Amino acid sequence: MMKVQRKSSLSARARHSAAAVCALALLGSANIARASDPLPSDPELEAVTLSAPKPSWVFVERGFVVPGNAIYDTDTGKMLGMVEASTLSDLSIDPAGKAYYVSESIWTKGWRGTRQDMITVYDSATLKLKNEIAIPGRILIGGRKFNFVLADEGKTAYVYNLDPASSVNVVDLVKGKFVKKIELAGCASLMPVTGVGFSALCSDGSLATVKVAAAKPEITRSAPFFSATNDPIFDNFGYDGAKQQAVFLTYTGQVFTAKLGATPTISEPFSIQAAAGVSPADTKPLDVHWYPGARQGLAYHLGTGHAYVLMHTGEYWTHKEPGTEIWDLDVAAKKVVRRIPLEHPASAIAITQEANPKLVLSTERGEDGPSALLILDAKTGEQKFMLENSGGGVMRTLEP
Amino acid sequence: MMKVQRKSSLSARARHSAAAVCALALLGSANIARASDPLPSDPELEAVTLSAPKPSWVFVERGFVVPGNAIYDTDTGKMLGMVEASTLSDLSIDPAGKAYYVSESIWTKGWRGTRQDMITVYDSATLKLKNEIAIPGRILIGGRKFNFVLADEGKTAYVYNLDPASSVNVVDLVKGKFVKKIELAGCASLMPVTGVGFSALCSDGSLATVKVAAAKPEITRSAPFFSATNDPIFDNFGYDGAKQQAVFLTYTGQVFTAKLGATPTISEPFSIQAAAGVSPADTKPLDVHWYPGARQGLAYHLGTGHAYVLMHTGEYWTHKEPGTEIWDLDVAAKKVVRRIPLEHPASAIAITQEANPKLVLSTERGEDGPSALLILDAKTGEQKFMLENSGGGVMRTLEP
Amino acid sequence: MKTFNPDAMGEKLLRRFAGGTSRRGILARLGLALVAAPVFPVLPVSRASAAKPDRSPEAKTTFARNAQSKDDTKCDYWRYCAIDGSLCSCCGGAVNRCPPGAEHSPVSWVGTCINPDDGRAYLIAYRDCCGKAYCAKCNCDGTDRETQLYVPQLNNDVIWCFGTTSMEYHCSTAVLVGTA
Amino acid sequence: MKTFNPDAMGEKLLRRFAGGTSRRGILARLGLALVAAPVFPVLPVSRASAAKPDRSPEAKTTFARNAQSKDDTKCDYWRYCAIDGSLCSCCGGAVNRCPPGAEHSPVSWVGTCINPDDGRAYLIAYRDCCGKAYCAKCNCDGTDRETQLYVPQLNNDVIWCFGTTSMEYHCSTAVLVGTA
Repeated sequence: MMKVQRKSSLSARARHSAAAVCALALLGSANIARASDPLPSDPELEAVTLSAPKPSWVFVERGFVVPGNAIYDTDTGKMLGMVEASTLSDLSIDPAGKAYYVSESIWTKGWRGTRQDMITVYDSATLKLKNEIAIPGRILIGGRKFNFVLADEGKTAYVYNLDPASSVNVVDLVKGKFVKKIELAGCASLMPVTGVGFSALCSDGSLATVKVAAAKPEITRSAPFFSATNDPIFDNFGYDGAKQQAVFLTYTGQVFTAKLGATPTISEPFSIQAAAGVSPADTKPLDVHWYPGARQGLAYHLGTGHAYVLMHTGEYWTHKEPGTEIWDLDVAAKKVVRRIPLEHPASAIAITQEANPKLVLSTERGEDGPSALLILDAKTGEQKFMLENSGGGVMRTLEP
Repeated sequence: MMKVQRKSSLSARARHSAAAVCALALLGSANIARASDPLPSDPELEAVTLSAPKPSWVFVERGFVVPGNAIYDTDTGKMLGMVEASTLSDLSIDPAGKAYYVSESIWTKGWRGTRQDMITVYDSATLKLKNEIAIPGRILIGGRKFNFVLADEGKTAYVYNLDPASSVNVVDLVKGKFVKKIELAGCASLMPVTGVGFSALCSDGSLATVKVAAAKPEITRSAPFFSATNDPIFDNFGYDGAKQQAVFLTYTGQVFTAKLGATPTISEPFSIQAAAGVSPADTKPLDVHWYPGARQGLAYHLGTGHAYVLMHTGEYWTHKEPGTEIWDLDVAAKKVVRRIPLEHPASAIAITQEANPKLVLSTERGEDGPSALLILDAKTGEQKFMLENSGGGVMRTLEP
Repeated sequence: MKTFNPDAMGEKLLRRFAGGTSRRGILARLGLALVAAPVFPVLPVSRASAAKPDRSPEAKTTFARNAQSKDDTKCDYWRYCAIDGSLCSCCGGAVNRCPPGAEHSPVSWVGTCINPDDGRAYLIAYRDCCGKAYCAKCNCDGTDRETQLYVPQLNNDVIWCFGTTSMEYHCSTAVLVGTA
Repeated sequence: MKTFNPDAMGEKLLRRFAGGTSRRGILARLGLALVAAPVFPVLPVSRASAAKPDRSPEAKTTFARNAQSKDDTKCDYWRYCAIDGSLCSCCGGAVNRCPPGAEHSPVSWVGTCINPDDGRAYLIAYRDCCGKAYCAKCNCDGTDRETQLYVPQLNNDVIWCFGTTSMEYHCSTAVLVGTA
């Protein structure tokens, strides 16, 4: 740990700059010595190393055909590196900052051969492979934030599986060992619950809570509070591990907050459209309203309790449509405090958990291609960077 | 063989059409019986099967990030299927029409693990995996026609390797076994030579010929006839296995013909530009000329001895530039008989070996994206199909 | 008036693709250990899921109002109201048939689409063709009545290649099962 | 006037990257069996290759005439006259340094590029960074004096990841070796 921390105290950018300064200095002295001297040979350099993950970083799943999680620093707009990953894998960030975990499925011969499911562990400083933890299986879907989640301060991982029975694999990350499989019929999207295990959303409209430690895991379900087929909750919702709270958003724009625990409590919903002073949406196809949507349509800032939601106009059942506006919702106040129009529609939104947060958007079309990364100041909506050819799928940021 | 031939006598398109007719018939009779009857359920259908490869088909390497060889019928403009393949693999077509061979390298864990080099054998009717023939290694490059070639009527395969020593792996396709490795220092791009083995182009400007059967393979070299560093021969050249002839084209547009054999003979070169009545090109960067170029810039029609060459204007060292014109060169007559201007620049060209051949071009920009497949009548230059989102790397056609 | 009933849909699908084989048989084919309930986990939707929303032909979605029945290589073909991925009909297969070398998944997600010719709602099984690399042609994403991961048989992002030799996703078909 | 001499380039590269280790050492590191001649196969160019064309600064290519020396994340940066692939400087690395987790190939293809500031020709080693998936950012393809597969050390399409733990291609660097 100490070693990693020391390495990480000098960030990649700083090293890079230091090297550049050094090279310039060499060049400078060479020029002083004799103006006509040729450029010196480059020194042999080790690969760049990184600091521990920072709140200003965003991890972008690059997509289905070019996998991997590209790391960008929202302070500089630069790509810092990439956490290697297979297609349809999921990333989690070690809260201690020492490792990145990738839950993935790899066949021994590309598209054929023997399937190997594992959690692959990378050192956060070198991004080198540290370990592979075999697991019995996992869902192949990608683009979801809650299929691979860490609990117990990063000591435990829950990996969702669908084969096509649904279950959760419990993994001890300290020992690097699969622990057990918990059947979880009809539920998905895992929220760690401190001292209990995890909760999940279910097809009967309830929230299931699973006590993991019990010899035979106990599953309890809340009363149904939403319709999984008529007005579903987006499975990329907002989750605050520290406060043990989740913010759920439905296709029509109903917002629920859930206080997690052994017996969770779920609030009455309110309409995000009503919170913005416009007409609440419904499920009738022929009506046109503002609707939430996109693949990752909600970014939740834990410090302020604001949810930033991608919204578009249209009819019902357009829940994958990219957003043309960001609505900044103060969840506790039930008030949309700002609407940020977007020049290019966005299919995913994330937020850095900084005191002055930045929004990161995967937009549908930049100047140069179909997918750019847009970095905005969350408070002002001001554009800080537009990174061409850098967009992708789900984006993750470091949480406190 | 008989079974495959019988299956293949009913092509995929014919089966598809037959099924469609059948479905319509069912629907028709239902309509007659009672107009208000709902549509019948679909029958359970096996996967489509294919006929043996036809001269009208083209096999398109899809590219670096989305591998596989897409099969298109140039008669219909339809995709027929795909021969599975890893990144940087090479395809060869069994001249007997029974199999497709893919020379490929696969790691056991995606980008890591144990490397496995093999020739993967697919049944040409079902496109199902038939066999894997392990080989000791192969070059990782892709986009080349002469790194994996079949000889002895499809009984033998030669696989080029660079590790970084260069060598050729000889494989017995009948027995499904690697036979031996032949060191081949400083040469590459393999042309099967009947009853001898193969020839290859060398960095000293010679043509090497390798007698494969000998206990210690004998390598002889022709006198140097081109400059490998100053005016290189494009390694995607023209080759006629039946006539044992190759057509070589250099960066400046010099055309050589080689009569292959134990002692090959190489013609005096002529300039393709002079053959078109324009000024011959040279190697001086500041001069502007018509130059040949692109990744697969020459398509050779065996029946007529015409070479179709992608040409562009520019300076020297622009040999990867896509072509803006196709020059139809009668090689024996040393005469460019037609110049076909292209609306979109093309990075690769292939030709079907039909009596009325069709040119297939991978163009840089279609309506919808960066890479479309253009199918032209080779005689008239008339556009037959423009297939969006279908272009790629090297293209191969069936040879007689 | 027809309403949406995932359980009935599931029963039809079972009849359609399980054929004569028992649920147990399918599970065995899928290589699953038979553990506890639910025995057939493709149908996790509880009968308790109460809401039966109006999904009649009268409540047509944007997709349904603009759908056509002539060209099954286009995203607006009526059966594709909830498809996600490459159309097998563009990849050497057909609307209900895998391209050469690909394998039809025995289970699938489903949709309810309205045929523009007769105005009826039909149950469509979006059976993935598996065991080949992504076809990447004619990519469509219909979202009529498409829901989230906790109702996987109505979610079109899941790779539905269960019980196939390889789980590599190639393309998707839209098999007509019957009236919804 | 400097002329192009692949053999001399090769010697420099050997000195540059082999360092104190012998040729034998490098070969061992590459995991190659030591078989017959040529002992170091990175240099298959025979000294017999006669032509010494004019590659002096006076005969500048289009690339060289338009090259800049300020921004190494752009394709027209002077060192990239014969690069092919993603620039490591756009991927978390630098012009001469691998991004985190990638491994520098000890051998490479080479180019001779002209620095616009001093007009000199320099030998550039395009050392691939390996062991990670394709970076796919800032893709460039310089072709000055780039030749074909039978001169592999002057061909920029070959995956130059020899002697690395994994041969997966991530991005390419442009390491300044010395004057050409």
